Amino acid sequence: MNNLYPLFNLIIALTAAPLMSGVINRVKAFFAGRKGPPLLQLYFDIGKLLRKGAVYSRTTGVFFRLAPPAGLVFILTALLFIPCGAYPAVLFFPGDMVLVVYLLGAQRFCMLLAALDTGSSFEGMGASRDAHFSVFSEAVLFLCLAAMSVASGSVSLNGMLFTAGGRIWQVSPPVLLVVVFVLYIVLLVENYRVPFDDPNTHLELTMIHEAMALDHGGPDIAMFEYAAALKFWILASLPAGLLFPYGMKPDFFGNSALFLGVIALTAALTGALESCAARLRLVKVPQMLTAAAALSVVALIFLAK
Amino acid sequence: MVFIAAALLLLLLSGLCALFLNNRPAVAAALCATACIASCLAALFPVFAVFFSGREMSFDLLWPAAGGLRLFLVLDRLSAFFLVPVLLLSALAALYGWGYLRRERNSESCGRQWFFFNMLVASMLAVFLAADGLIFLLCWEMMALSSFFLVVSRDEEESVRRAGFIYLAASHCGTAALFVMFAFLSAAGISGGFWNSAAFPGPDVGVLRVLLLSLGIFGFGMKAGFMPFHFWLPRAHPAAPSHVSALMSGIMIKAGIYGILRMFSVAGVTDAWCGAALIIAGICSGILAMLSALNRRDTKSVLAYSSIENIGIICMGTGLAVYAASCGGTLVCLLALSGALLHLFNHAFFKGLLFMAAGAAGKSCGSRDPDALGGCAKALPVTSSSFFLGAAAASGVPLLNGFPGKFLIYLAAFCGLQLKGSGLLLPSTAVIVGLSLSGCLSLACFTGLSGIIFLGKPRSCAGRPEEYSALMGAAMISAAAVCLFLTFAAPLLSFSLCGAVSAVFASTDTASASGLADRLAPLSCASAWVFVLIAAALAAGRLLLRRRKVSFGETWNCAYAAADARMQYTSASFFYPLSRTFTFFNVRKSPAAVSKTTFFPGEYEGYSSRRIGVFRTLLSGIAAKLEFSLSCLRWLQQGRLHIYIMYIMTALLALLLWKVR
Amino acid sequence: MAILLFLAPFAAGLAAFVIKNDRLRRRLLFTVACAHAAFALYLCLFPPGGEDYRWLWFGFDALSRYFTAVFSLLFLCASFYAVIYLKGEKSRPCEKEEDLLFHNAPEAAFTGCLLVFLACMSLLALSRHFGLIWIAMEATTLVSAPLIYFHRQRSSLEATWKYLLICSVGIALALFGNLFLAVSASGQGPGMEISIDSLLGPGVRLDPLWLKAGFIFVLVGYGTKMGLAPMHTWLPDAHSEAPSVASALLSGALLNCAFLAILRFYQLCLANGLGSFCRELFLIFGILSMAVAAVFIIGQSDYKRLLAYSSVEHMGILCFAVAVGTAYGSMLQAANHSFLKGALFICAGNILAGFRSKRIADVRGIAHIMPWAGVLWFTGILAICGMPPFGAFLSEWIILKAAFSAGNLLLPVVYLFLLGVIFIGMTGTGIRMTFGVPSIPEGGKSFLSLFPALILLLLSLFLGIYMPAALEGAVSGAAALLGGEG
Amino acid sequence: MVDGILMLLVLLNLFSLGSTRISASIRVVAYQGAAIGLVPLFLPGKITGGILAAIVLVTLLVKAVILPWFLRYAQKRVNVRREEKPFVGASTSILFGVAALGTAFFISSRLPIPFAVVSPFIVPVALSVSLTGFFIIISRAEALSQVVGYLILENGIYLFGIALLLEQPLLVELGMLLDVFVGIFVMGITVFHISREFEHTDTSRLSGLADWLPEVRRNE
Repeated sequence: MNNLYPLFNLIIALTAAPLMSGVINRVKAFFAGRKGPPLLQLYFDIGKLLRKGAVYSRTTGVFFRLAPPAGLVFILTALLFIPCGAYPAVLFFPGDMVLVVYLLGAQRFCMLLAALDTGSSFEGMGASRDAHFSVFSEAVLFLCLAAMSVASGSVSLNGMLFTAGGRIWQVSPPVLLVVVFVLYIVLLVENYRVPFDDPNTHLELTMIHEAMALDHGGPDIAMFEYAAALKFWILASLPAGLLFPYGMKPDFFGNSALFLGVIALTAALTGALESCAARLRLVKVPQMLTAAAALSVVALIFLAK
Repeated sequence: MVFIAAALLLLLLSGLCALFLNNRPAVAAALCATACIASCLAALFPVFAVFFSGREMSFDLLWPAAGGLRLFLVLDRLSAFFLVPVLLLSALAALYGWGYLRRERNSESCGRQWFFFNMLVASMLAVFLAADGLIFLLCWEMMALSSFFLVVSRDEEESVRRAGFIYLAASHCGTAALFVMFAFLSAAGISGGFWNSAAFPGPDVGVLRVLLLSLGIFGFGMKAGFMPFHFWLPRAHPAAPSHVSALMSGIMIKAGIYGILRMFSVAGVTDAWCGAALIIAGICSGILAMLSALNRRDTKSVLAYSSIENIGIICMGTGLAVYAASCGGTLVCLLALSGALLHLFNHAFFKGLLFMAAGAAGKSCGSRDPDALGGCAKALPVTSSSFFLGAAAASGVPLLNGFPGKFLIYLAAFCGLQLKGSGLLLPSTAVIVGLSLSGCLSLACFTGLSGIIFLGKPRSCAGRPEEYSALMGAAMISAAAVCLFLTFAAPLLSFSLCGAVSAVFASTDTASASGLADRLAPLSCASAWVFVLIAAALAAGRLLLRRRKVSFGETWNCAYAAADARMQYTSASFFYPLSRTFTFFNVRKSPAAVSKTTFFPGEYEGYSSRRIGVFRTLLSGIAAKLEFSLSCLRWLQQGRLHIYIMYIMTALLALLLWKVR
Repeated sequence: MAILLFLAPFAAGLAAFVIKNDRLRRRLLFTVACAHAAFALYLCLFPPGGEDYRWLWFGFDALSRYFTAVFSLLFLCASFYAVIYLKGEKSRPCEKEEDLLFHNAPEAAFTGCLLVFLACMSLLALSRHFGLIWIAMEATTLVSAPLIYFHRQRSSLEATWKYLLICSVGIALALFGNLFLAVSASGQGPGMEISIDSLLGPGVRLDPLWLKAGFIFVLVGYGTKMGLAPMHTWLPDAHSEAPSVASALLSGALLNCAFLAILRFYQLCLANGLGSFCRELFLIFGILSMAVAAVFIIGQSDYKRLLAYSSVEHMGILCFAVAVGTAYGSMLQAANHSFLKGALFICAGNILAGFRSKRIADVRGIAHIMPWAGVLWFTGILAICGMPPFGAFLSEWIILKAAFSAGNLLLPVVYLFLLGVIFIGMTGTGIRMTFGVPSIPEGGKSFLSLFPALILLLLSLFLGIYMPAALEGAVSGAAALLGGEG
Repeated sequence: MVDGILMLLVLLNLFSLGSTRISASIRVVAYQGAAIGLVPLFLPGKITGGILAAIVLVTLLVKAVILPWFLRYAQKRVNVRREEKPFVGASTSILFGVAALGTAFFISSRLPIPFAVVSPFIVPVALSVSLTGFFIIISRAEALSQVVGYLILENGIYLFGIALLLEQPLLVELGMLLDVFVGIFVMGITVFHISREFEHTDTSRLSGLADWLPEVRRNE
């Protein structure tokens, strides 16, 4: 029975992912003293969009139609390798963290090309800025993974987060906290949250994430949004996996509830950050990410000694 | 081995006939192309035999040339591993070239071009087989010479001639270093083994070994084109016709890597400094090459820089393997080197595919400047789809063959991190950072490039471009098919991969072949899984929209309905944020300011391009000083007879006073 | 009977001076050249009867057989080109000559001098007596002076004057060397003849001090004729002004004969144990010549001077080869250099006829306007720089291998560095001239005048690819005389 | 008595270096030829009678009579009087002559003659005569004086040959004499051509062919 649990975890991930954007918006509304949109708002949006038709621009070609489903598929495949708290990932093999990172890269490849296919300057601007940030964020992500693999002594994502369990903290807890902090920064960059991009701006010149989906309509935008939510879940599960209280050894439902709680906590933290902090200037973003990279290198060296 | 000898002979004969058929280009092209394809396929039989079974074939004959020329050709597992892409890509390039040169303007040089093409293929085939120093140098120089004549085939432009000269000079300096190494080895007499390996000085003879190893790395590096020796590559490859640059980027620069690996198999691996040097060179190549590739006025020079980046990745893998071998990490060494070899194998195909597609797009749309093209995807389905496939492979999208090689090197680096206290921490971290940075830069570069060339509105393509020739289409499709097949065939290659690695580092045993296979297996099934899922998602999307209303409109441009092609993002604007961040590398060459004579400034057309400043200023400085000192020395021959007689008298007196006692 | 090699061309030369009818004279030149080449080749490859041939002061050993074969083959091709060249010259209006000596048409003098030039070179190869060698060398100088002064311009007059004076001074020093040798041999008792056979005889001990001084004088003296730096100064001027036939012979054959004269003296020194002393001097002059050639080739603006400096470089390579102990490589390099330099000068002649200018800047796009000339010119340049599959690649490889076994590691590195610099200089010029948009509207498409260049290139290619046993025997026989191993 | 002739030769050397007039230096060459011609008479007689007389006669005829006559004829044809501006002044050339004598003695001190010889000064004087000839070619600008310098160089070598190696087979000695004779003639003819082409025989202005163009000429 318990080897089916990873499958259930997968289903929970697929269903609970859109909830996180609801949590973020509610926290922002709470800070702003508003009531805010319902928690299940993203579910309603996706359902509504899936029932709509589609409007395609004449300049776009085959690639524009291929990109959203391909992007979603890449993210779904990446989800298979993510362990959920006390239960292993569906699939794991040595070096699967490299595959996960490159699957995220592949999804970015499709989004960039779809943006350029429309031929609009706004989407081009979004694509160029996303390509610019991805150069640094992927390097930082790899360094964090390196630090985690040195700390946990294993070369697979499942090994690092699941099998190492609590033992990962024995090496040197303060350094691992640094790694968690850097992972959180990577989460913010990759999911275009506040310090790096403002999700609810409506001035196209400042957007990055939404700018790339300006021309998508109907089912395409649904897949786009759902892929973004899943990406948030994947990148949130990395710090969550580290912070998960392994000592308690709950049964299956307890574990998934606990894991869901930790990820909701990360989402709430992102929402709080979004209401308190403002966007960084575009030039400052690479400097911030280089600082994060430096932090992760220091952590790696300390962990390896 | 008989097949290979027959193939070589067929290539040479067909080349010579092409020379005499110069005035009938169509016949010459047909003859040479079919001869090349036939000989490549013929040579594939023995190569595949060795590739899969692993037993060696050799051919030894003492040819009575001056001073004795030993024709000693050995087809062992490392050569076989290199020869598979060589032969396959040569056949594809010949097919592509057949279509490419058919409507060439100056048809009178067509026969000559085919002669040099077949000579290039023959000499490349022979380079990977030559087991004696002199015959290796002979084929090495013939390879450089025939590729030089192909690079200079369109010699009316000054830049092409200059590129040819720099290429020939650079490859000759590299070969001079190899001359010294091989002369030293063969001065110790004819002994068995590859390049008479017995004569290579052991680790005890410190200085000599360091000198020979560095000469080898310099010589082979000049041909491979990683960072300090790359200056000729971005000029030579764009100048050559596309099927030749596909061959040069796909295979010829790999001969440099083959040479380095062969040198390590001859010299044994006990020098960590070699590994460190290769890693540093690899990282510099990877990152700096992609930085200077970002904003280029010519698609093929972007592809040339991307070749430098991929050679950088291969160097990182090899360097890590050598470093690991010298301090005992056998698993890391196996993984790193097999990653490098696999990436080398795959790079030959997807880079060949990219060059062919770029050439086809250039021929159809008339220009190769990305900012002048745009929107060709709808008009050129075959070319654009193969370019996208190549671009995806180059940026490391997991379901194509660009990814397995990098994956193994990453894995080796991560395993290197685990080995506590073996000094592998720093190189592994460096490799991880280098790989990820160059990976993302190539992702950004290729998405920008393919997006701007093929997607969006056509900027200046007069009329609807159409596919240039069916033969080129066939070549591109088969290359794309091979790329796709290689993603799934990675585990099948693991046995020969291990054979090649054991040919270089004798220590690794073939048992680890199975270990390698089961590390690559999940990759292939992940790729298969992704393909199936994408097809399903597409079908689902199509199903969803079947009953719904699908309409077509104009791209949303913030309520401005008459957006035209000029408002699209060009390559300069797409890469502006990236090049701004790495400004300390790039010297910005901004065109002359607009003259403000009239009230309304007139038409202004300029472009800004970025160069890697550091090398250019360094080299021009040295050239100026050299020129000045030479002009002073030329004073010696200033035409006055008296001074000349004085030279004789001083020479005579000096010798008499110094020597006679 | 080998003396015919000298008498036949000498007689023909004198006859050529007198013959009035041009066509008959040209046919005479060509037939004598063919006969000479055939006979020399026969003697070289299949030495008849006794190993060496002796009569009075003349002898024909392996070394002289090899050099005679090389320069007579070159003379054959050069004469073939000369016949076509002179026919072309005839059509161009050339001013009548009313001076003291050259009162008959310049062409008769030119052909006569060519034949006597061949005779003197054969005499030099034949002679065993050092005095006779000196006379033959002086004769070649005096005969080749009018060859240079064929075009009757100011600059060619200046070149002739410089050539005459520098070479005469050089040969005077060589005479001094001969006398020093006579003094060092007089220790064996009075009246000792300074001929190779008697001095190499058993039990002959020469005074080492005088022999050293003699070798220095001979090396500087004949080195001037051979074009070794710093005595090479006449070579670029003479070659850029002489007609290409003359410069082909000057650089292809005459420099080799000067080298032969030095090697004769080197044979003596080897027999008396002064081998290392001579090799050290050869090394100094070899490296110096290659360095000077490299300096002047890089920024050269006249392509005939470029070829002249390449001859200086190759003479340096010959000396370097003997210095590192491989006489075999030196002999092979001498042959390759003569054939390739002859071919290049014949191409240069055709390019000059087509483009009407000696400056490199004025010549562009030969490959498009004169296809055969362009192909031969560029292949020749690559071949002379040591590209495979031509013979120069193998000989430079043998020399490099010997440089390694000669011990210190600096020699091969300097040797390769200079070769590399010269390669870059030559190919840069070659590319600028051969490719690009042609700088003249139309050029001569005649293949006939380029045929000898093609033959010479094929000869060098043949040397590079296959070496039949007879040829191998000839080369290693010549090398054995100089104590060089195979 | 041989030492007397050698002393005379050294004096003639210094005189030829001192004078800048062409006719004077031709006269010096004639006297030197005559002196060298007489040397064999005083050598201890291994060769006597007819052969000795023949050598003396031929040498005197060629070196003292024919060549100087030809040079004087060439000087009249080219009508050049004296050196306008030699590179090295008369006094400094004499200093060079003495220096040449010094180096000649230093070199010959290192080369002991293996057999008995009539006077120890033959080698140094011969060397100094040829070094002086060398120096005249270097320091004089007129073509004719360069030919004279070359002739003096030949005289030095010829003296060395005649004095030390009289018993060498004569054919070779005379061959060398013939070559010098023809050499001077060819040089003379070239001088005629130079004078006709350039209207002057100043070789310092004869430097058109060069790889190095002084700045002023490069940009015209």
